[in-house]
Amino acid sequence: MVSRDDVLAWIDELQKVYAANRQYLTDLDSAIGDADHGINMDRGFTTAKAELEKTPPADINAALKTVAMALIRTVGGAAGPLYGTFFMRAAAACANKQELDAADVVALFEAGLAGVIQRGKAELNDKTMVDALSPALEAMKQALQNGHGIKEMLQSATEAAETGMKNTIPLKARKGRASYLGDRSIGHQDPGATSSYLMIKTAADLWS
Amino acid sequence: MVSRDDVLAWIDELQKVYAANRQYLTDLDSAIGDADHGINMDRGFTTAKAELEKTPPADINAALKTVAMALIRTVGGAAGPLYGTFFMRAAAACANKQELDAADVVALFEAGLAGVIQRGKAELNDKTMVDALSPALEAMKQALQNGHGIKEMLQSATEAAETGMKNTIPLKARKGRASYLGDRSIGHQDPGATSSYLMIKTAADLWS
Amino acid sequence: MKKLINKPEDVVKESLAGVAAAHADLVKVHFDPNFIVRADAPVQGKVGIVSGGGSGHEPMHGGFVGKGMLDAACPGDVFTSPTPDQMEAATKAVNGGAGVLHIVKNYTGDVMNFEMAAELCQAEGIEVESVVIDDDVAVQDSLYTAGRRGVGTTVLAEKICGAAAERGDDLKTVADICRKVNANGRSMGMALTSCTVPMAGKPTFDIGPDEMEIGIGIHGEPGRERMKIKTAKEIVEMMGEAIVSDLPFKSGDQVIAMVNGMGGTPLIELYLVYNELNQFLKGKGITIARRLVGNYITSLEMAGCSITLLKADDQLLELWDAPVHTPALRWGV
Amino acid sequence: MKKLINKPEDVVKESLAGVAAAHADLVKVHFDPNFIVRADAPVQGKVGIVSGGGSGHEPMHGGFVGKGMLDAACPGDVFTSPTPDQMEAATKAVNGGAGVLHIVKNYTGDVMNFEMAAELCQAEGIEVESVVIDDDVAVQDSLYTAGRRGVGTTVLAEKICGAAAERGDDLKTVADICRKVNANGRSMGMALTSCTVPMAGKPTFDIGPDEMEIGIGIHGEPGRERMKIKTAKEIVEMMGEAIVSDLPFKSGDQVIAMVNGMGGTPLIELYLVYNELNQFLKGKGITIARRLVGNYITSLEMAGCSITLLKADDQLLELWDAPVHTPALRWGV
Ligand SMILES: Nc1ncnc2c1ncn2[C@@H]1O[C@H](COP(=O)(O)OP(=O)(O)O)[C@@H](O)[C@H]1O
Ligand SMILES: Nc1ncnc2c1ncn2[C@@H]1O[C@H](COP(=O)(O)OP(=O)(O)O)[C@@H](O)[C@H]1O
Ligand SMILES: [Mg+2]
Ligand SMILES: [Mg+2]
Ligand SMILES: [Mg+2]
Ligand SMILES: [Mg+2]
Repeated sequence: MVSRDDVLAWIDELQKVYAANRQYLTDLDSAIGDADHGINMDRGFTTAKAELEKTPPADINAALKTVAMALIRTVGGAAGPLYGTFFMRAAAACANKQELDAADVVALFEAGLAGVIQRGKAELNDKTMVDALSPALEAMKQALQNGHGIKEMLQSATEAAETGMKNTIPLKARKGRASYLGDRSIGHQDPGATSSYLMIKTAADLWS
Repeated sequence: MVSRDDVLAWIDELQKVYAANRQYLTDLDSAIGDADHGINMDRGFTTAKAELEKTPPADINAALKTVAMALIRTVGGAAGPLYGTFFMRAAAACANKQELDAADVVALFEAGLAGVIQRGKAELNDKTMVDALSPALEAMKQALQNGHGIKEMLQSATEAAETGMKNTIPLKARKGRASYLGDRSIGHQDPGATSSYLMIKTAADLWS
Repeated sequence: MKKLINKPEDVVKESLAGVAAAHADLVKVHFDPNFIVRADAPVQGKVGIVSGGGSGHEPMHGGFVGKGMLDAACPGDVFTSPTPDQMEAATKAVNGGAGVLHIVKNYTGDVMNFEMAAELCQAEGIEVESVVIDDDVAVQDSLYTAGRRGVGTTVLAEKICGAAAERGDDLKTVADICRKVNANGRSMGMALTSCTVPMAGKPTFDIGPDEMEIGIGIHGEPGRERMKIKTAKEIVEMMGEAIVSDLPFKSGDQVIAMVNGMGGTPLIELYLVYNELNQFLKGKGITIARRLVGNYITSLEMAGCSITLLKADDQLLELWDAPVHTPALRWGV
Repeated sequence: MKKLINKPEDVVKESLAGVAAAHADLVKVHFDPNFIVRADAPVQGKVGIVSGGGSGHEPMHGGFVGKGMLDAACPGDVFTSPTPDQMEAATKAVNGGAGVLHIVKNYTGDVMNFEMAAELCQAEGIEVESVVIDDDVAVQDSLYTAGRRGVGTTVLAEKICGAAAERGDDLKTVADICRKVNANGRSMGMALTSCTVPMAGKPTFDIGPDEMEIGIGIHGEPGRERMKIKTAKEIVEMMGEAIVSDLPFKSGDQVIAMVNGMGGTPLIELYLVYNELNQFLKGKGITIARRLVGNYITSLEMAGCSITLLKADDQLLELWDAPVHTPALRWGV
């Protein structure tokens, strides 16, 4: 089961992960974007963590909402509304839950991804974060059906996200800034897919 | 005696001299000015020559006036009004003369220099064309007093102008663009003094 | 990096403080969240117009806030979309009860952040319409991509919609006029040098001493083609053909033309470019009815220019000529 | 050299053609000799105001021709004084019978060429007064040298004298006001990069990637000091002290302030500089009553800025506020 504290630990760890990958994500973005994705994610999760510390949230829903608002307010660009919407919808999916079981975790990610797709209108293989999130969700659903626990479920999601992330390399971008590059976007890994992979991997490392 | 044709030959030759020294004068100006003196003199005398060819002047006065107007209209900067005034005053000094004797030649240069000084308000050792013109005039006057002919007179004037030109090297500029440089103007030969020396030397080479 | 700044992270804030100090008669600047509003906002009964985008394009948008143009501008960090809280606060600050138009340049980030802001405002009962400007002919348009970028036409749209709002048009009408401007406006840009984002500290792209980038975006995004530098005449013909053939503009058309500097190109060159554009359009039978020549939508200190043409009918010309009084654009007042 | 031009020798002519095409409602451009006049020149009974100087400083002076400012501007080649025939023709074209004021920047070439033009005009019975602007505190003043250069105060003098002439002041009064502006105005400039004169084809001076030149002239003439680049705050304090201590400006003084870009510095930085200037002057008890922030007297594409302060009394402020309608400066109309 995933408790409020597990969610807080996740955000806490995500802040460290994005700080550590700030340069890596920015370098990926400099190849096909505007060289700020790592800076954006670092800023967003640093704020999210600080807000959560300033006003400890009553429950999971409140925690995720706080993260959403922090990302929306401080990230900007494409990633701000996308991840902001992800957490806003995820929060709604957890309303009134003190703990999440495996099905709730799937519901959380499913709602989040639906928000990303509604906001960004990207389809699979547009070379965006959807290319990591979507296979991850599929893997979770499969694992849930197979009766796996949260840990295994998130581990297969992480593997699927990593594959999806790597699969963005040969793709030509059709959404976001990278799409202006046309064919020149081919051969580079999408920064948003990478930050999404890290998000799922971090959950897999912490939750069980 | 100096005839109208001698004056025309002088202008003709000056055009060649300034064309040949275009880069040299410009390089001198680039050290302490704005790198255009050679360009300016070349443009001015090319126009003067063309105008004289288009409308052949009736006499010396008309020839010098045409040169004055050409320089005023096309040289610009400091050299335009200064040399323009030189030729305008020189023309006035030759009014109604079909030929110039040694004393007339002195009068021509004396009037011209007076115009330059009135226009530019430079004194000796301000590091300007006056530093070449003024000793040259003194030398002419001396030669005239000593009963020398035009040729010898202009030869001593040339020597005096050359010495005056070289003497500008250690001077600190107090007039014109070079004066903004203060001490940084020291150690460079003044471009205007150099073009003035060339003007006198060319007369000395042609007139007798 | 050589800039007249203190710390790179303070550039936007300190520059806004300068705007506040310089133009207190025209605008008020709010910090945290950052936005610039007309000094007399909200104007009761008038449709409010809010725009915004990354900083580094000055005078756009802050320089266009004032009577007859924008009610508010939301500046993001340099070349970074502002966030929904800025737009929400700005929208509330200018809402005079007749609804608010968001004029958005078509960049994924800008579009999504404005969309969230619009949802937040609508949730609070403020009527919001959004129009996305996508006029850059350098970018291939397609339903399956992010589409064309929003560039120079934004300036013209803000002026014209501002006039419509000022005379009392309702929200739907102002939004329709904005869509009409977008439908009839086309732009293209080129660069001779790169710009340097203060936080990045180094030029956005490398370019050789004899090269230019044609079809560049206003954030230093690569353009259609990198090529050897050409004469102003050839450059204008190249960009002019791309623009004219796209709408297409036709013989007999009247246009509002903008020759816009990217920030580092001097006015003497922009007028020279305008001269070439004027000749070029004359040759096509197209008449320049109104024009702007200068720096209006820039990319920091980039050298280069863009050309915008807006096919204009009497309605648009009348709105163009209406009084405007902002820090960067002023006439009739 | 990267510029939006055709042939270097045609830059001035073709740029003037652009001005003519863009601003036919405001000005007429004459070629051979080159000068720009108000569309309604000569204005009968009004004192005419003529200025001029090398090109490359746009919008100065051509951008300041129009109602309430200059009657004519004479553009020379880039960074080269115009010639007396231009000034003579311009003076005749704007003479409405009340005499003509020549506003001249203090450079040997400009001064002497305007002097010759004045003599030519006076010989033909036109009353001409000349005022030489010499406001650059970076240059040591002395009776025995060419004196200080004329820079930013020229812009303010042209605006203020234009207003005086427009309201009907006579030649002596307008000239006296011009002298008063010059006596109360002080400027200083700095550069981060060099400019490139089109005909020269290479930068006027070399400067390291971490250096700046303080006290530079508007033609790239060397300044007071070459030093490592500093923050905007330090730069403003350095230039501010030099300017304030020179007049001196004192606590309680009101000023018209101009933060001027040299051509290649973006507006976002100029507003940041204005913010620093505002703070700096506040600390000295000096109030900015009016201001200009933007590119007004430039050095082609040079990056950098200059600061001009003019101590202003009610008379000067009233003239400053009077309507002006030119390509580059417009209010009240
Ligand atoms: N329409 C979209 N839908 C989903 N993801 C998108 C979309 N547009 C962009 N992205 C993601 O956003 C990432 C870029 O984020 P970021 O660099 O922070 O924003 P910006 O591009 O505004 O600078 C891309 O790598 C991509 O994964
Ligand atoms: N006030 C002056 N009196 C006499 N000669 C001067 C004066 N000012 C400048 N000069 C001369 O003019 C020369 C520069 O001429 P030029 O380069 O053509 O003009 P500019 O300095 O306007 O570019 C100087 O080398 C100097 O000899
Ligand atoms: Mg990015
Ligand atoms: Mg020179
Ligand atoms: Mg010169
Ligand atoms: Mg970004």
